[in-house]
Amino acid sequence: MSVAETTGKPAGAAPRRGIDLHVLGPLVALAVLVVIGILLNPNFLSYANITNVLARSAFIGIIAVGMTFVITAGGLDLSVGSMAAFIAGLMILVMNAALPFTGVSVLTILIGVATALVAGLVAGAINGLLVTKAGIEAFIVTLGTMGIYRSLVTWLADGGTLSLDFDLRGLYRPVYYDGILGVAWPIIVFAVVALLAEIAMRHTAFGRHCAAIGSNEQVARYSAVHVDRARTATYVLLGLLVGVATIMYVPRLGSASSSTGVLWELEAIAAVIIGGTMLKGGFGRVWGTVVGVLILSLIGNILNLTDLVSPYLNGAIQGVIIILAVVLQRTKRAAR
Amino acid sequence: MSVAETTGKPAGAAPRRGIDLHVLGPLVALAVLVVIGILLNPNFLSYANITNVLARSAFIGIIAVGMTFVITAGGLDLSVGSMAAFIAGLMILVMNAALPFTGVSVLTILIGVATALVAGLVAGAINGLLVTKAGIEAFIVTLGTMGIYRSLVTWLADGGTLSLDFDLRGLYRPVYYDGILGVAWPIIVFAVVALLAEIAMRHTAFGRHCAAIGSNEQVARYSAVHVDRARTATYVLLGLLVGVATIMYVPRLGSASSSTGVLWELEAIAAVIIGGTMLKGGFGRVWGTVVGVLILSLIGNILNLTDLVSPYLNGAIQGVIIILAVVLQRTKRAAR
Amino acid sequence: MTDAPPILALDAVSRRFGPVQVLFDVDFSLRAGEVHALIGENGAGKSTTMKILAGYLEASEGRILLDGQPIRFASSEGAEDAGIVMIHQEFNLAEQLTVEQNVFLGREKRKGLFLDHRAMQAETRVLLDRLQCKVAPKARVSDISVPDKQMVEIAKALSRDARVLIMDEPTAVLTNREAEVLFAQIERLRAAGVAILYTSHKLDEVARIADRITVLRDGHVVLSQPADGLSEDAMAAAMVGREMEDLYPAKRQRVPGTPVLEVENLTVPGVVQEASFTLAKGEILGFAGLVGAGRTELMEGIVGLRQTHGSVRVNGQPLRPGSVDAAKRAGLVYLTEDRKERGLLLNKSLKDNLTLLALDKFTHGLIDRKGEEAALDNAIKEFDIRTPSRDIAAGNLSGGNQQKLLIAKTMLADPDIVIIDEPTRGIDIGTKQQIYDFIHHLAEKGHSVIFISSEMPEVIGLAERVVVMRSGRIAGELTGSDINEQAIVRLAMGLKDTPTEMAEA
Amino acid sequence: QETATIGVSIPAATHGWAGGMNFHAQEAVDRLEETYENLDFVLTTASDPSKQVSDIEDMVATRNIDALVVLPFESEPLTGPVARVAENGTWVTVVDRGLAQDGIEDLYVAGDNPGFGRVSGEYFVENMPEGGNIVVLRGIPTTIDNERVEGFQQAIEGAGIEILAMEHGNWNRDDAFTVMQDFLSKYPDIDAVWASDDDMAVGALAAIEQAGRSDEMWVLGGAGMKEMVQRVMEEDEMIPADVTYPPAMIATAIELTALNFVSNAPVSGDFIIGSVLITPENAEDFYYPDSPF
Ligand SMILES: Nc1ncnc2c1ncn2[C@@H]1O[C@H](COP(=O)(O)OP(=O)(O)OP(=O)(O)O)[C@@H](O)[C@H]1O
Ligand SMILES: Nc1ncnc2c1ncn2[C@@H]1O[C@H](COP(=O)(O)OP(=O)(O)OP(=O)(O)O)[C@@H](O)[C@H]1O
Ligand SMILES: [Mg+2]
Ligand SMILES: [Mg+2]
Repeated sequence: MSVAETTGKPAGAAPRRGIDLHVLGPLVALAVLVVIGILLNPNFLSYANITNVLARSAFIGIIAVGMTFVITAGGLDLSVGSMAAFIAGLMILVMNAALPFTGVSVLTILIGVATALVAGLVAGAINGLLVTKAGIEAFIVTLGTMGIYRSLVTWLADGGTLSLDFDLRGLYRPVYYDGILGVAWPIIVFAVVALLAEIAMRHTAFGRHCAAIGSNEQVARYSAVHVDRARTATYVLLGLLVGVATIMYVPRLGSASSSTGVLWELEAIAAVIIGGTMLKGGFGRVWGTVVGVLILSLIGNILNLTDLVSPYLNGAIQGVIIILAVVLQRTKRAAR
Repeated sequence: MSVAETTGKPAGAAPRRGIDLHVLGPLVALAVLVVIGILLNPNFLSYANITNVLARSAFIGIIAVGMTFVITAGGLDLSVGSMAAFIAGLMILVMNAALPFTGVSVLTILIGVATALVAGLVAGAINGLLVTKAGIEAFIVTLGTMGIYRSLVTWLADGGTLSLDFDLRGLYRPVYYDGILGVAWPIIVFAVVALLAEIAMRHTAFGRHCAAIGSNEQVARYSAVHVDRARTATYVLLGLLVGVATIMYVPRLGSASSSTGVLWELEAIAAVIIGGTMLKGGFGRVWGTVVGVLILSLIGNILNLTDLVSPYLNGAIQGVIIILAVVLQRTKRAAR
Repeated sequence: MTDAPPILALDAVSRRFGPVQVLFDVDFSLRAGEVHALIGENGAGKSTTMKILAGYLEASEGRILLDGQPIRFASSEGAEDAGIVMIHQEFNLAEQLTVEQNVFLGREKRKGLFLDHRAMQAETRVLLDRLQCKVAPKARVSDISVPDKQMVEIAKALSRDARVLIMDEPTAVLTNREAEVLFAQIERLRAAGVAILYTSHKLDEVARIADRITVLRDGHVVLSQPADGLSEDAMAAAMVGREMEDLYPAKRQRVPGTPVLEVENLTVPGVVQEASFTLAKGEILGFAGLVGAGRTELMEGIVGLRQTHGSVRVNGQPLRPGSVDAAKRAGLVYLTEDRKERGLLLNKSLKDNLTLLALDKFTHGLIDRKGEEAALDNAIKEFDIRTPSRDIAAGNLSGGNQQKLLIAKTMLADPDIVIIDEPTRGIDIGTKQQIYDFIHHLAEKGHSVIFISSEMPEVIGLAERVVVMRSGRIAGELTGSDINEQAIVRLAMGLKDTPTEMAEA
Repeated sequence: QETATIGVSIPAATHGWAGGMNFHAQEAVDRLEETYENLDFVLTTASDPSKQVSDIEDMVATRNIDALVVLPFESEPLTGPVARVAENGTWVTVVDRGLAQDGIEDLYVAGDNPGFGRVSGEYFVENMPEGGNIVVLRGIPTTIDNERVEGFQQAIEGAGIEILAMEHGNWNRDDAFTVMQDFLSKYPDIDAVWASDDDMAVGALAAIEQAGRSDEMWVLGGAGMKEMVQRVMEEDEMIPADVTYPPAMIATAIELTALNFVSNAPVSGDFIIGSVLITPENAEDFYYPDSPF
């Protein structure tokens, strides 16, 4: 095989260089946004603002990390926003109910935490089993459960808002607002989740199997991959992470209602795709998702920090930037 | 030398039966719903109720028919709901603006109709070109334009509601509420659109090309199909049909606001998938989509026929039925 | 005829993929009424040359001449308009569409605005009949067999009135009978003045139908001359760059070992009925039969890829049905015949593909990437996988090299028992020899092999014992000197006067 | 006695106030059904105007309603369909958001949105005699939100109060929290916040507390959520007052409508429930501990 060195124009696919630029895409978009932020408002880089943006990103971020696995394995989950609302409501109900027995104690909060994790796990398993065992399209399954959880939380709250007991809130509050060494807990949790997930995606058999299933399910099956098990696991993992996100969410305002988590699913999916994961499955990138989440949060933050545009048009600016962020990425790739 | 002579196997005969049962799936689900409706309320089959259900299915129905082509060709469009709101707003603004010159006349309404069609066409073309020429994932493009149109209509309406001039409304109103031979116009338009689309899908090269592109873009390209052109055409067609749906929608409510058409995209996509079209593309069925739309409308209607469940739980029932409707379909197929 | 001016020609064409050059100053010409065969090792650049001729790829340098005029095809459409049609090595059919829809894709017949279904159905029927292919025009392509897909592909090419027909290994998945049908069509087209470019790794075919032969080696044209006077051996030597010795390793004389795989009354609903056989340690067991005899399905049933009734025992232990992983743990793996749909992740790297089946061997909590890289080095060396770079996607390997990668992937699981289904499809003659040697050595080392092939000489040359299947049942078994073409064909076709030696075997 | 069917059509509980309104509607329906055997109710909730029109069509076509109590999602789109119901001779009660055309309804029970904004604005003028900097959290972009904000702006005109910025918090706690966090980053000097709804006030308060700027500013919410009323009652310095916009008006409307069918005294006309300022002095009168809102 003679592989000659050439200096001529690249005539076709050169994965190496192409991928490098493709990788840079989301990072460049993020950097551009940061520069814009700095130019528009000197407070943009302040400790408080950065903490705010990162901490706020944590919920969607943790969920989007889980979504990365589901999408990589060729699935989709529209129910996460409703699921988060439902779990938050359930968690509050359980903690309020436990209060007379366990008092305003860490135990009560641990009961709530356990509830959230178990509920997330179960909800994820339901989605996963309906997709794999009943063989229904993920879009339909999760559209269905999306409606179900949204209804359930409305029903639990009697149409109103479920609020955590005031004293308990005081005890639980630091989980969102405090941290160690000046880094807020949600940021720490988000970082840890993202790190573990990045490792799971790139350095474990599970991550490989997800990509294989999303790339060609048949080939995965012939390669002794437990397709149904792995696919179900992605939904369970996502459910669990929705639970984790909820654990960070509830201490923030101490309440849940039918308007909690509305459209989180779209935001999470958008973050995943902006990060370079393919919607058709087969290729996923956790750190890309993290960048995607930050891009989305920053857009909102920057729009709030300036008054250049009518607030009515915020959504339009947001839409334009989302498209541009991806154009940037794709153009870079095309230019290889 | 290899072994000669193949055994005379009837290749391709087997799928027949499987497909037949698969075909029945959505119809069975629809029939079950109709029976439930009849049992719950004797007025279910009344002329008025049937007209109501069919006429109000028309908007989503017309859009879902267009969506069938987009999805069959491997695309997706999340922007249709916002697009409908924007076009409705624009149409009202244009008609109100034309009023001083053209008066309360059919001409004014025709100007509005033309506006809607042109706007739909342009909006569809924008989506289509961003997907094909800029090579951005359809999910991101249309998520972006979804935000943009939603914002634009809010901005056009200054945060409130855009209302059609009262007198003009009187003239335009029959387009939704009247009909010929007792069949309301929206039903007629929906039927005509569905019929033409069914023919386009099954009996024209365009329909075949959509399926081929969705099935395997590379193959379509190699077979001299104008892939980009056909794919753009699906978005343009969808945009145009959103325009048509809006033309039927405006006389119903005579106004547009930022809450117009919210979540229509999900409903349209769900109808398409319930009807048996595959989300991954490659296979589309227009009549299935029509059945899917009717199923979704009937669920809402039936829930209003009874007060067995708390209205808070409507969404849950809806979710369960959507999943069940598809389970029915899948089980039938598995049983072949 | 050979003196006619060329219809289509390449003039000093080079082609690079990124920094890697795969074609070097290739000159090539096609004349009307001539069958021109292009042969070479896997990865020599045959498919690339063909794609450049048919307008699917652009040349990096050099000119393409159509009727003597330089031309640049904007796309394959331009080439098709010029009457150049190509049958791809890899299937080029939309799986969810029907046969008829595929045949007419992009060139639908219309009656007014609408499609003329009846005319298209009828014409498809005629085309398929001409190819003696029995599939229904309305059958979905995903539901038909691999050979039938190839016939549909050929029908599609025939339906376009071509001046130039380019065929990339059309017979790799065809049986002899089907190949004969194809040759008859080629004959007809040649007589009609069509220029035909043909490639195949079956050199006997090439010798039979080619008027002119060009040999590519590592992207260079090393030989181009009329077919007369070029023997198969000479072709092989020109391709490989050395003389070829015996294709098959010497048969081993050995006492059968203990049974390692016992299959009893295994039924795969709808395709295989009550199959029973055993495989001994260190044995190479051939499986022969007509296409559609159910060999593939039986093996897929054994390893847990299909629902089955009956029992499978490995080393005396019953095997858990329905689990490929359980089979793998028991030391039993299956190498699929369908590398594209079931074997490889075409858009994933070589490394990811290589280790997918045996990933647990590289996983100690985390995946050992260094170990994977080393395994890839090894596989590239051991199986002679020719790749321009280690980082390309598997789908960018040449067809034959994909097959080698698939074999390497299966072997990496280090199975005691390996079932190999049609391993030499699309493999060049030199590599075939390497694969035979490899299988031979496996058996020597005490592994057991089931070898399925529709190439009868392969089965005869390699196997110590041959099981023949016919319409989903095991028709008989042959050993030692009874293994010959006639005996296999008789069993495979169910002829009554089965040789009596059979009963004793 | 003949059975009468009363249809109630309201927007779904997509934010706190609507949730409270849903609760009161459900509660009134349950209570009246229990009390009066001859009354039958159909309660539907709609997530958009189009769905609400469909709900009303269904009530007419399949449930033969004798009266309709409707809280329009939006005025304009509901005007035509409700007018058609009225034309059939069905009793129509319109709640909160007036229809675009006068004289359709028999009974009108409503809050006063411009008044809500005005009362809020007046409170600011009164409590910021030297003027100052404020930020405003608006609701979901709708006519209601516009009316409130316009009323507010008119009330503070010329008082030297500068609105640094207005953003939509969408009557949502989370959105308000986010917007307020960013306002706090952007403006070092904020004297007060008008969150045009108590849900948003909850979010804004959390953000202010987090920034440690509780002593710099106070927050005026609105609608009379029980937690807020309680804090006013407890003389919380950050919540010096609240402005009512009672979700219970739906219950009033349903009850008044029901009276038509159970008594001989039909009640028609307009009932405007003005927005009142809740201060520590009168807070007790507005505190309903059992309501979800
Ligand atoms: N898209 C691509 N990107 C990178 N390398 C490629 C690409 N396509 C082909 N190649 C490389 O070009 C070389 C020639 O491939 P080609 O498919 O022409 O071989 P071939 O002669 O047809 O072999 P075979 O007999 O195995 O089909 C191979 O090394 C292959 O890996
Ligand atoms: N990919 C496929 N999809 C659907 N049916 C298939 C497929 N492959 C094979 N079949 C069908 O299964 C039956 C037997 O398969 P197959 O031809 O693979 O048998 P075989 O004995 O393994 O023959 P060979 O391996 O020589 O081709 C045939 O009727 C064939 O049409
Ligand atoms: Mg090749
Ligand atoms: Mg086979």
